[in-house]
Amino acid sequence: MDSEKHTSERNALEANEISAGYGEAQVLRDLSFELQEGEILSIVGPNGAGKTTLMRVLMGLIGPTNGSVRLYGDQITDLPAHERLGHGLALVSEERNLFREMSVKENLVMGSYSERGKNRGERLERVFDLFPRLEERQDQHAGTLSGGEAQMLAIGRSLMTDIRILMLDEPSLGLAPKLVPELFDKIREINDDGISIVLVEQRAQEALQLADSGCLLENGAIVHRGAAAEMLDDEDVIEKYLGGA
Amino acid sequence: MSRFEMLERMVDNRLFDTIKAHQTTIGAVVVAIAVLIPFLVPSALLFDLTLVFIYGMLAFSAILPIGYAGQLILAQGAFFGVGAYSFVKLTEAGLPPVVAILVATVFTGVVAYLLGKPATRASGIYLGIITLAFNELFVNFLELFPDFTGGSTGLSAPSLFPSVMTGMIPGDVLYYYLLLLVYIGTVVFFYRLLHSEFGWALLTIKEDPVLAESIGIDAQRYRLLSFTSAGLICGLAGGLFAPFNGYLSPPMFDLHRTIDIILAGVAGGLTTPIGSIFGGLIVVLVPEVLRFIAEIRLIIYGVLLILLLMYLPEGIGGWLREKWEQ
Amino acid sequence: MVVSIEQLVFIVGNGLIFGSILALVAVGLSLIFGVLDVPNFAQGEFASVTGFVIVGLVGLGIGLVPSIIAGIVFAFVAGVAVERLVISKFYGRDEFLLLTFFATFGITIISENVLRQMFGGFRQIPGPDIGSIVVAGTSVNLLRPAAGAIAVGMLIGLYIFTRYTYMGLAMRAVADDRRGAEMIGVNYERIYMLTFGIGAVLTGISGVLYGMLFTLSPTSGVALTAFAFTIVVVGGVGSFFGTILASLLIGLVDSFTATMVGSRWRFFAIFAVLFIVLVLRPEGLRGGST
Amino acid sequence: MGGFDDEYQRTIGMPTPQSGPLATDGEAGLRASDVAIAEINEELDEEITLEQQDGEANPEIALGVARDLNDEGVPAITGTFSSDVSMALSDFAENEEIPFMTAISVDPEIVEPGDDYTFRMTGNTTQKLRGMSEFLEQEDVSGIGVIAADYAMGRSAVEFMEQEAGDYGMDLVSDAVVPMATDDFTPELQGIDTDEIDALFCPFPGGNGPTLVRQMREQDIFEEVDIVIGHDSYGMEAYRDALGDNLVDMYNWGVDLENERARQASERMQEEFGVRMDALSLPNYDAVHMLAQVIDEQDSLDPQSVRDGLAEIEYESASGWDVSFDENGDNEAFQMIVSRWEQDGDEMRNVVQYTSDVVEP
Amino acid sequence: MKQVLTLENVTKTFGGIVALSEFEGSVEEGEITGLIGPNGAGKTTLFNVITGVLSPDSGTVRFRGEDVTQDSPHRICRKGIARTFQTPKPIGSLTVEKNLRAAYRFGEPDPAVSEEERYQQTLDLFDLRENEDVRAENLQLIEQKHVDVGRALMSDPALLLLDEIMAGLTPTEKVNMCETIERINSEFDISVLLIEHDLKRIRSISDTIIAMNDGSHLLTGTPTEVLANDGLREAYIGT
Ligand SMILES: Nc1ncnc2c1ncn2[C@@H]1O[C@H](COP(=O)(O)OP(=O)(O)OP(=O)(O)O)[C@@H](O)[C@H]1O
Ligand SMILES: Nc1ncnc2c1ncn2[C@@H]1O[C@H](COP(=O)(O)OP(=O)(O)OP(=O)(O)O)[C@@H](O)[C@H]1O
Ligand SMILES: [Mg+2]
Ligand SMILES: [Mg+2]
Repeated sequence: MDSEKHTSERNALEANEISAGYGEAQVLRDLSFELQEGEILSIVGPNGAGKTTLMRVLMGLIGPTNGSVRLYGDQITDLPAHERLGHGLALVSEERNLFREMSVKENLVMGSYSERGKNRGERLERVFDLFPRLEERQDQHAGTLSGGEAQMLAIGRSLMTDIRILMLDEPSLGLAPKLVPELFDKIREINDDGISIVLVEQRAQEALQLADSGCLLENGAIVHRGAAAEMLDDEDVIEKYLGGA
Repeated sequence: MSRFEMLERMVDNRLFDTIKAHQTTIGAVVVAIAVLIPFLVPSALLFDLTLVFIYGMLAFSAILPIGYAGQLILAQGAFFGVGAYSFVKLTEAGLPPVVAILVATVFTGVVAYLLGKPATRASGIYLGIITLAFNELFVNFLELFPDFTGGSTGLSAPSLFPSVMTGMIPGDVLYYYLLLLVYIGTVVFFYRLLHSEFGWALLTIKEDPVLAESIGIDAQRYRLLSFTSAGLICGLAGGLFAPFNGYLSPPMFDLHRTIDIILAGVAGGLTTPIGSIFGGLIVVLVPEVLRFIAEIRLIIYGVLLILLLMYLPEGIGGWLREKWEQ
Repeated sequence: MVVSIEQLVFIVGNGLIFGSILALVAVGLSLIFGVLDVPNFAQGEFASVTGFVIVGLVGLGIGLVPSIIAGIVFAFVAGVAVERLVISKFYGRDEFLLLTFFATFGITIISENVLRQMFGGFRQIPGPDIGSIVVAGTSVNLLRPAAGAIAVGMLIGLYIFTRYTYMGLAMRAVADDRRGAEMIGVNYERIYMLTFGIGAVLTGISGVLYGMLFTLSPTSGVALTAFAFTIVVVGGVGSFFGTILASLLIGLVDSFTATMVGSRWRFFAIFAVLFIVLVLRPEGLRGGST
Repeated sequence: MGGFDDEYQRTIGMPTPQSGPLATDGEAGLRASDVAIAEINEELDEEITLEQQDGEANPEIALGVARDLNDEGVPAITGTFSSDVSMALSDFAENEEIPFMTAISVDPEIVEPGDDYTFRMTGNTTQKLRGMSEFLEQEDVSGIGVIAADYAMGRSAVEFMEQEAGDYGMDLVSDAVVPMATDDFTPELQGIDTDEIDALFCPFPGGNGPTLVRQMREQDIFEEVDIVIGHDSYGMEAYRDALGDNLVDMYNWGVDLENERARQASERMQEEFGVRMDALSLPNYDAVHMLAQVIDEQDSLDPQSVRDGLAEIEYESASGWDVSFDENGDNEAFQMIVSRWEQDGDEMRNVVQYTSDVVEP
Repeated sequence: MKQVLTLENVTKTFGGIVALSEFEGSVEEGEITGLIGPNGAGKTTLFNVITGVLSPDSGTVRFRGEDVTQDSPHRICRKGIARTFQTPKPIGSLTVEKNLRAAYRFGEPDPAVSEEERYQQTLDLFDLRENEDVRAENLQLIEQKHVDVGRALMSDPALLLLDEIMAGLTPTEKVNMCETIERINSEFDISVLLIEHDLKRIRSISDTIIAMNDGSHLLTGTPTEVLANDGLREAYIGT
């Protein structure tokens, strides 16, 4: 792989004409999506556009009513979530989905479940490095963490295993201002290791600055897709989503 | 959608359209049937139909705490028994039957209140097991003090109506009308109660007690209220059941009864007060219909119970409401 | 009431043995409740069904040991079947707790009556004759302490399993947050099945011991379930040691009441204990802590 | 009030457990009544039928069945069931004015003073306990212990011994009442002082009785106590295993299975159903016989005339005692029969040891 | 100026963890006060202590001069403190209308304003008219947040506590939310205490900011003062 700019033409993740929703309510409409190997893709869009729903479909937490999902070219539409992880796809969900009755440490240990603890010590260290707060609180029940601490743990847990694609749904939610640039740096670092990243963020500006390409989701459909830098200059995007900047 | 489902839907829709179109006629027919039934059916069936009303009332002791307040109470059988036994004891002490029913109701309410006071601090499965334990203790108590309670042999209960009345109109017909009226009263009362802010408070507590408190709802007080109401309604039903049935014994108030009562609530729909009549019908008539297969009857009953839970999650009342709203 | 030394030895011994058998039922229940949130009213049925399967096989002339093995395998299969055929239909539904409580109650009715049809009434598993000893004046069948020891051994094994193996951790993780577990690669369906299977096996083993020491009847299952619920709640849901502690406590209370007050008061005493504990501590003896 | 249908049937109604915990006992009773009715019909011009429905040993269900039967116009009801069911059916009988006969329920409360429609062909608790005590007196028993199940007979036994043991020259040394579902009797058994007790009395109906017997065997009680006596359920199949080959001094009360009629009935039942009569089924055979006899003899199927016929009846039962009813409906000609378990080749048999004087209610 | 809320020496520990340590602080009547601090500083815990959800190990909470430390949450609500939660909590099974009306009926609002009047005002303020009959669980995040604040408003509080009400909103939505909060503050005369990690927003909306760290009070002042503080920059804002 090219070490300078590691985005290649190959699609790491790809969705074709996906429709999905909850019960009667349709959220995603014939949405197509692709993530190139090695890139950071930032998805922005208003509340309720369907960003989280898209993440869930990609991870296999809900099934699409229509369309297909491919991972490195392989059809995975019907693959359950736990098997997708085995193929290198991981998600930090909006709800965090922590194991509330287990300690912080146990949560992290469970993060390495799919590899049954390979390189566990090393990875723990990496997470504690990023979030020293978690090291201080490793014996506390995850359910009693503060909002921001819980967010740190959710991110930390996803870093406990070897993956190829990391999807982050609003990872900066609830984090103190000081931590946000640190988190974004870390995301950059992870990406430098060759991991492709999907980043859903309300901090659109910062996210787009970090990303290689961007994607604007509105009303369950992608209305704009392009280089991140380009989108940062787009008047329309600025006005709508970057708060007039 | 399978062809079968499509067909089913068509039938459903037509059926409900027809029903809607002739609402008043159908309503009148139902009322007429309800009034005339005593003259149309044999006495064993009339007895069962009267029992349906009792279960219809009892269903509210599941609907209110479980369906609305999210309190898993498993002591309805015992409350029912407290009402029934106190009716007998009170009439033995010389109270006129009608007064005895009222006193028995209040007494059951007091028992429920006293139990609820500590018990409602617990929730979920803990509350379930505390109340289940109370139910067992009650049955145990009946068996342990046979001199007072008749023990496992049971007690006979006096009739509610003086023989002058039963001389003119048969007792079972009187009971039928009495319970029909009481049942209608119960439904109206609870329908209104549950659609007032009382019902909202219970639903909020069920969802999140902290949230409820934060908008000014005294969660503990409402929990206790709902618990006590369950006791009251069971007590009233028990007070009416004793003279109607004429006989009481401990196993009639054990966990199986409790389950039947809650089942009446579940089958009717835990959040649809009007469903209670269907709950009563199912709980009373299904075992009756199955009687002909003696040996395997209970096995079939178990299977039906599971299927009902699987395929009618909202109960019959919920299912009807859904169709109606479509 | 004066308790002599002999009586005390008898009470404690009997109580601990009964308590450890109960612990197997209770831990099975607690495991299933903890992981799946199913208040499994059919838990005790795994004991009676396993016991009766063994009675049946022995009756067919099959040796005791193969029968026991077959019985335990049967328990596992029964557990998995219950999860697949019944419980799995309720996942994600409102009122899950209530619905599964009732559905498992339905299973109890079925199992009780199938056993009655097949075996009639009261049966005993012919335990191996490993002799007896005289303790404090009464002769004690050695099978009793042996059963207690087996129960304790199983429990320790389970504890190690849930604390220190990834599979065990995964069970706890699924219990906490199914989606979270899925996202880190846990096949939750398999965990659910396995949990039910293991829960059933633990309780099945208690059925073997129970059937050798006492008498199996189609209603033994319900009685064990009632004990187990009491224990789990007194011990605090999800608390392993709380459950064990409560089992022994209930065993002792039971034994004490039966010996000193009279068997009629057993249930009364046990439910009274439950009642008192919960009124004082609504979350159980060790509520909150694990 | 009469039935819904005013036509009365030539049918005896039987709400009897066919499911639920007493299904096994109920079934034995049903077979006995089948044998009885077949026997009767061989001699009648017009058949009498049985309408057997499942009453589940549950008073409520049994009452539902009784209501149905009443609606169908049966002129009389009988069956095998526990005391609580009999209690409920007796109330029903008095209210609906339909004769009801219990074959085996012993609770005195079932037949209340002034009852017109309730009949009991066996003895009540006191009658049975008096009869048994006569036997124990004759055997020179001085110390007696009781381990009783928690039901009418069990509780009455303790009460009776507390009050009247002295009248029969006995001393109540120890007593315990245990719930029916008990399956560990070691707490009770370890409390028994075998040195002081000559006879141990165990009123324990079906259920876990065999477990009690087995655990008594394990504790060598049979070797140390002269007489162990159980109640009529001890004649059942289930006890044979439990008793094993340790039969020393094991007695039970109940019926006389050795007389000619009982033997014949038992053989017929063996032929048709593969089981023998026992102390719970034989009285039911008698009850059906009595009702059929009355129905056939009266010229009307009206419940009232069946009742009148029963009130007058003088019947010699296969169970071993005579039957005639006092004004309440209790059997004033009851005699207690005590048998002993004996090994007879491969078989075990109940051999009558003692028949008491007539014990009035 | 009067203090609507005063916290004296409030300490709260969980086992060995000190979440609040002798916290001191106050909210001036009529103001919008911002509450900031690093993750785990104890902000949410503080809200829980004020509203009676948690009772402090020691210290006093005064509301309009009255000691409310030992009061239960529903009493505190009726006395005039309303709140929202860090994750929105609509009463899912009730419609928006019932969500709002319930708060009026269970609270102790000023009888001068009728339920209907208050209800109409709230609908308008949060643009909820279209959703009146929608069950709250079916709303989108932003709408749920509106219901949450609207509900708090319906109980007619003197003090409104908002926990990260703007988290997860788009920049535009945040601006709108800020405007709404300001209107609540000025038009309804309600003091506001608000937790927020978005410095831009908190700077523009707050009259006063309280900064806390590790469970203790760090400093109070105008937004400019506080946000310029070196200690706070070090612990919270970064460079
Ligand atoms: N579990 C669910 N059940 C029902 N509807 C849901 C569920 N989750 C989301 N929705 C609805 O689906 C639509 C899309 O929601 P989604 O969470 O995907 O949007 P989003 O773009 O992630 O928004 P946000 O920026 O608020 O996170 C919304 O209308 C939402 O109300
Ligand atoms: N029940 C509890 N048991 C143990 N520690 C707890 C408990 N509740 C809160 N804590 C700890 O107390 C500290 C304060 O938590 P709090 O939720 O108040 O933080 P916060 O300031 O709101 O943080 P954030 O900005 O991340 O939401 C945190 O470190 C948290 O882990
Ligand atoms: Mg989202
Ligand atoms: Mg917080």
